[in-house]
This record gives sequence, structure tokens and C-alpha cells, in this order.
Amino acid sequence: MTLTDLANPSRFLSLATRILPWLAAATALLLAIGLYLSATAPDDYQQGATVKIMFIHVPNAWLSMFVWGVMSVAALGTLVWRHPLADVAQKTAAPIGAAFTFLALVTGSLWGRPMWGTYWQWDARLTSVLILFLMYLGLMALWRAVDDPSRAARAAAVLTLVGAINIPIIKFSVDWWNTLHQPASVFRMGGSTLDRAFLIPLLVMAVGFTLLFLTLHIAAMRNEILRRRVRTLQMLQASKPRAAA
Amino acid sequence: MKLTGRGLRCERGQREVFSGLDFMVAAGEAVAVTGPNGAGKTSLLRLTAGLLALAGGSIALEGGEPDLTLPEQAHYLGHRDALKPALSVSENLSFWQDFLGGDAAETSHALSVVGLDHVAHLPAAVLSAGQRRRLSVARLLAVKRPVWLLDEPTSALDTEGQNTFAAIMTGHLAGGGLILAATHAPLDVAARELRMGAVG
Amino acid sequence: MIALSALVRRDVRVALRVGGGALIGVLFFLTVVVLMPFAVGPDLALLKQLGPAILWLGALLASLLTLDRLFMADHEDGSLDVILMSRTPLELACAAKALAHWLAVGLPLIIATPVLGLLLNLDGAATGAVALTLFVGTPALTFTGMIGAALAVTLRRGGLLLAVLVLPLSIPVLIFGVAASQAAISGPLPFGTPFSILCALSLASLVIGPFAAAMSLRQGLD
Amino acid sequence: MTPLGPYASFIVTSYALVAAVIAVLIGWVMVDYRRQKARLHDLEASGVTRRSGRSAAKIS
Repeated sequence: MTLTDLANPSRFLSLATRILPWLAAATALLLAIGLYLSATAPDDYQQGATVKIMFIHVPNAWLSMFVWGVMSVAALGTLVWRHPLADVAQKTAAPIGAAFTFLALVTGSLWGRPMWGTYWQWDARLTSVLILFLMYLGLMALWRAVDDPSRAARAAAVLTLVGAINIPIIKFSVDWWNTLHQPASVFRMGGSTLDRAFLIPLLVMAVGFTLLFLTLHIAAMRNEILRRRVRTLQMLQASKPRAAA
Repeated sequence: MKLTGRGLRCERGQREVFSGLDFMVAAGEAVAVTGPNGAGKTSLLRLTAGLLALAGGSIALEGGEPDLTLPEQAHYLGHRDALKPALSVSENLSFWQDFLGGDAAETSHALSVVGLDHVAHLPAAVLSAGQRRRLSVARLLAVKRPVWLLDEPTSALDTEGQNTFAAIMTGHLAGGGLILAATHAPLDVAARELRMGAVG
Repeated sequence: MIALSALVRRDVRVALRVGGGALIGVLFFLTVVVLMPFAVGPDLALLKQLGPAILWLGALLASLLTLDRLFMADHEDGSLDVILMSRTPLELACAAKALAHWLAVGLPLIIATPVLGLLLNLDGAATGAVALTLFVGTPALTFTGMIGAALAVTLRRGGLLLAVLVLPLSIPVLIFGVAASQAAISGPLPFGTPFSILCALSLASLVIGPFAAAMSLRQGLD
Repeated sequence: MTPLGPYASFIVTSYALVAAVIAVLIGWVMVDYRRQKARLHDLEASGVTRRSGRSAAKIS
């Protein structure tokens, strides 16, 4: 199977139908193992049991950035190769990415609540995720605002790439803004300081969630291809005067 | 029923378009307003529809419903189709029919007359220009009004559409309606001509 | 009555289907509120104090800036001509259009308020007070803004000109809306006084708005 | 399973929320698939085909 084969929407449909069950099964298996491992993981000596929220917060936060990466690659596909499948990949990733970003926000605020005493702190990490969430919503609004899918795809691709360049700048600015004021951050997870007992469940969960995204994305792409096919057929039906009546 | 205009004067942006214009349309009669571009054909229709203010003269409908104004008893079919692309064909038509007070049973009949019944569930966005025009013609059928003011009604229609539309107009005239139409192409029904020249 | 409810249903449907016209209002509200802490700093005590004002400003801008297409879209596609000629009084048709806009844009703003209150560290009572004042005050914003939207058709201009025309008209609503929410949170004024003035403003705009808009649309015929 | 301590409700809420949102995503994808399939089927039943001699149902 070469890349050009994959790029054919009909081939993609048959391939998607074949691999989706396997992918879904692998996702379910990994998530089950991950859930078991995080349930049995020990408490943190500082945070107690609330550290368990980390096992779902971090994968969601990782996906919020990973999905934007996927969209950026698809955006390149749209702009450079002008391929319709890249448009479809871009469009369907946005709502799924927005959902994961939303979950990262909510789990983050639930994790912070016991430490801060409020549900929301303008903490550097959480604030960056919030801005990312707004960007996802803006992108979805853009997709809905333009009727013609291929024109929407090009506009969205430009916005996605600008966003990808801008995200580090935003992150840096927010960090700088935040150090001026210094609220306590609970999100300390430098790789080396993290205990092995946390690291393994976290990794399993992260891989499980990534697979979950891939499953959902491929399924959503399949739906979008079908949706476009329906639209084309509707146009065809409309242009045939009364033939079908 | 008789529609008369006397001594009509029309001004657009301080420029006089026409003045001293008289016209008369009787029940069951069609009048084709012809003339070169800029003679004021569209303006005359919009004056009659109450969509432009008269600069002089008067327009009256005799024998209509006494407590309704002329615009309330008229249909105006302009260049713009008054359709929302996001709504389906039947949603568009049934909105106008609810809003203008037509008979709900007429919707599907009107759609089949203009030949759009097979696309009733599709969004109006996928329609071609000619089909959009047919859909706005369906509005004239779904809601009964005695006076039809038509601005270039057959533009964008194909031959078959023009024939359908001619039949629709004939039906309207036979039912005692009256038609005032601005047109370049000849109307396909027996019509008196009202020639408007740039010289007045 | 059928005519008016048909108009409301059509406008809400179009707003929800096309380009997320309604949802963009909420997104704009969210963005404006999120921007504020970057300007004033993440100090929760300060944000709590400014919270009602920030929420009111956000809601005001979101509901007024989405208004400029209210009549313009109908004018461009010719629907306005048919509405003008109908047997429904133009004033009522204007009121129905404004109501539809409020349902599609204003109501989601009020529903989003609790979430945004969380970001600004408002407690339950304060969020409730802001949401209540918005519920009473946003119709006034829509119905006054409608006058500007009708003028936009007459002048054939939209956008910023509309904002410049309409924003000063909305100052009374802003004053009493924020005053009522502040009164509910910290006093010293009783909540009832500014709140009843806000209600009065809303009721007055329900009457004045449709008449002024209809007058403006009739003048703008061409 | 270790005891969840004083903040059990936060932990349970966050896991439940994640589960709920993911369930909604899965549901949306599945419902959408059925709907598009049904529409395609209807369109084909009314005699519209994309290309001559090749039905969209065969492709997927």
C-alpha cells in the first residue's frame, strides 16, 4: 500500500472500514490496562490521591497539541498538494481536538481545585491550553462560515499553520506574563522528577488516548467523505430537471 | 378590478427618471412595460409595489379588498429571489406561505407546477440560478394575490421554464388577476405594451 | 401570529445553520473575557471585583456587533421587499426579527455566563446576579441595536459605523446592568433600585426599537 | 485500588467527565455514519449515481 493509494478517497474508505475494528479493539485494550494501572498506582506524597487526575489530564493535554500537529501536516497537504483527503483530515480533526482540549481544561481545573481553593487559576499551563481551545473553536467557526469546502480548506490551512507558528510564541508570552504574578502551579512534571510508578501508567494512558484519537479521526474522516459524496449527489439530483421525479 | 396610475413622477437621487406617466391594467389583462435601460421600468414596478416613494401622481387599485393597501394585494418578483440558501427548498416556500398568509395545502402543488418537487428537501444553496427563479415563482402560486408585478420574470429561465411560466401567467389572468411586467423579451401571453422611452 | 412565529423560526434556523452566526457571538464573548486578565493581570481578587463589568462589556459587544446583518442580509437577498409588502405590520415584523436574534445570540451568551464567571473567580451568587441582569438587559441591547441595524440598510453601510451609532445608545443599559450586579454582590445600594430601572429600560426599548427601526426601513426604501 | 482520600469526588468527576465526552464523540461518529449511509442509500434508490455503472454502495 503506497501513499498514492491511501490518497484516493475510495481506497481510503475501504481501508478505513477494514482497520477501524482492529484500531478500536487496540484502543479499548490499552485504555483498560491504563485505567487498571492508574487505579493501582500509589498516592503522591504531596498531592495524595488527586495525582490520579494526572493520568487523564496529561494525555488530553498532549492530544490537544498533537491534534494541532496533525492538522498542520494536513494543512501542508492542502496547500502544497491540494489534495481533498488532506482537507477532510483537517476538517474532521478540529472538533475532536477541541473536545480533547476541553477535557484537558476541565480535568486541569478539577486537579487544581484542591490546591487553589478555586476552580480556575490563571496558571501558565492552563491558560495556554485555554487559548489553544479558543483557537480550535475559531477554526471550527471558520469551517462553518465558508460554504465551499475547498475554499474553506485553504483558509483553514493558512490559519492552522499560522497557529502552529504562533503557539510557541503564545506559550512564551503567557509564561512571561505569569511569572510577573506567580500563582502556585500544581503542574510540575519535569520528565526526570516523575517517579517510575507514575510514569508507566501515564505512558500507557497517553498511547491509549492517541490511539483513541486515531480511531475517532479515521471514523470521522470516513463520515466526511460520505457527506461530501451525498452533497455531490444532491447537486447532481438538483441539476437533473425532473428526471427523478 | 382595475389598477391605474396617473401623472406618475419618479426621482432617484435628485434625478428625474420619468414624469407624467399614466397607465391602466384591467382584470385579466397583462401589460408589458418595455423600453431601453434606464427608462425606469424597475422603478415603475417598485413604485407600484410601494417599495419606492412617489414624487408625484397617484396609483390606485379599484375593486380590490377595501381595507387592504395595494402592496398588500400584490406580489413583487424582483431581480433578487428572496431565498435563504441555508434553508431547504420546501422550508423556503413554506416560510413565505406562512408569513404571507397562504394556504398550507398549496406548497407541494406549487412546487410540482414549477418542477421542483423532486428537490424539495435539498438546501436552496445547491439550486442553479434558473431553479432559484422557479422557486420564487412558486411563491406567487402558494399565496394568492390579484396583482402581480414582475421584473424580468423569464430571465435565467430555460425554454421549458419559460413555457411553464407562460402557462402560470395565463392561469392567473384567467382567474381575473392582473399582471404588470417589465421585460426585454416578449411575454408569452397576450399583452398590451407600455413603452417607456428615455425621452419620456 | 402565524406570520410572526414563522419569521422567528426562520431567522433562528438560519442563524443556527449558517456559519454559526449564533455561536460566533458566544465565541466572541469568550474571547473578550479571556483577553481581560492578560491586560489587568491574573490577580483573582482584582478579577473578582472587575468580573461583572467585564462580563457586561463582553456581552454588550457580542450582542451589538452581531446585529449589523440583521436587516442587511434580508435587504441583499430581496426578502426585505416581500416583508415590506406583507400584511404583517412592519413594526411587528421588526420585533419578531429582533426576538429571533435575541434567541439565537443573546440567550447563548447568558447560558455561557456561568462558565465565564468561573474564569473570573465569581462565586455562585455573583454569577447568578450577572446572569439575571444580562437576561433582563440583553433584550434592551438587541432592541436598541436594531435601530442601528435598520439605519445600516438606509445608509448602505455596516460595521464600525453601526457600532459608533449604537454603542452610545446602550450606555444606560450598561450603567444599570453593572450597578445591579455590583449591588447584588457587595452593596451598598439595594439590588432592587437599579434592577427595576434596568427592567424599565428594557420594556421601553421593546416599544421604541421596533417603531424606530420600521420608520428607518420605510425611509430607506429604494 | 487505593482509597481516594478527601478529594475523591474531584477524581471521580474528572474520570466521569472524560468518559462522558468520549462517549459523546463515539456516539456522534456512529450516528453520523448511519445518517450519511442512509442518505446515500436514498439518493441511489432515487436513481442518482455518481459515475455511470458504479454505485457508491459498492465502494465502501
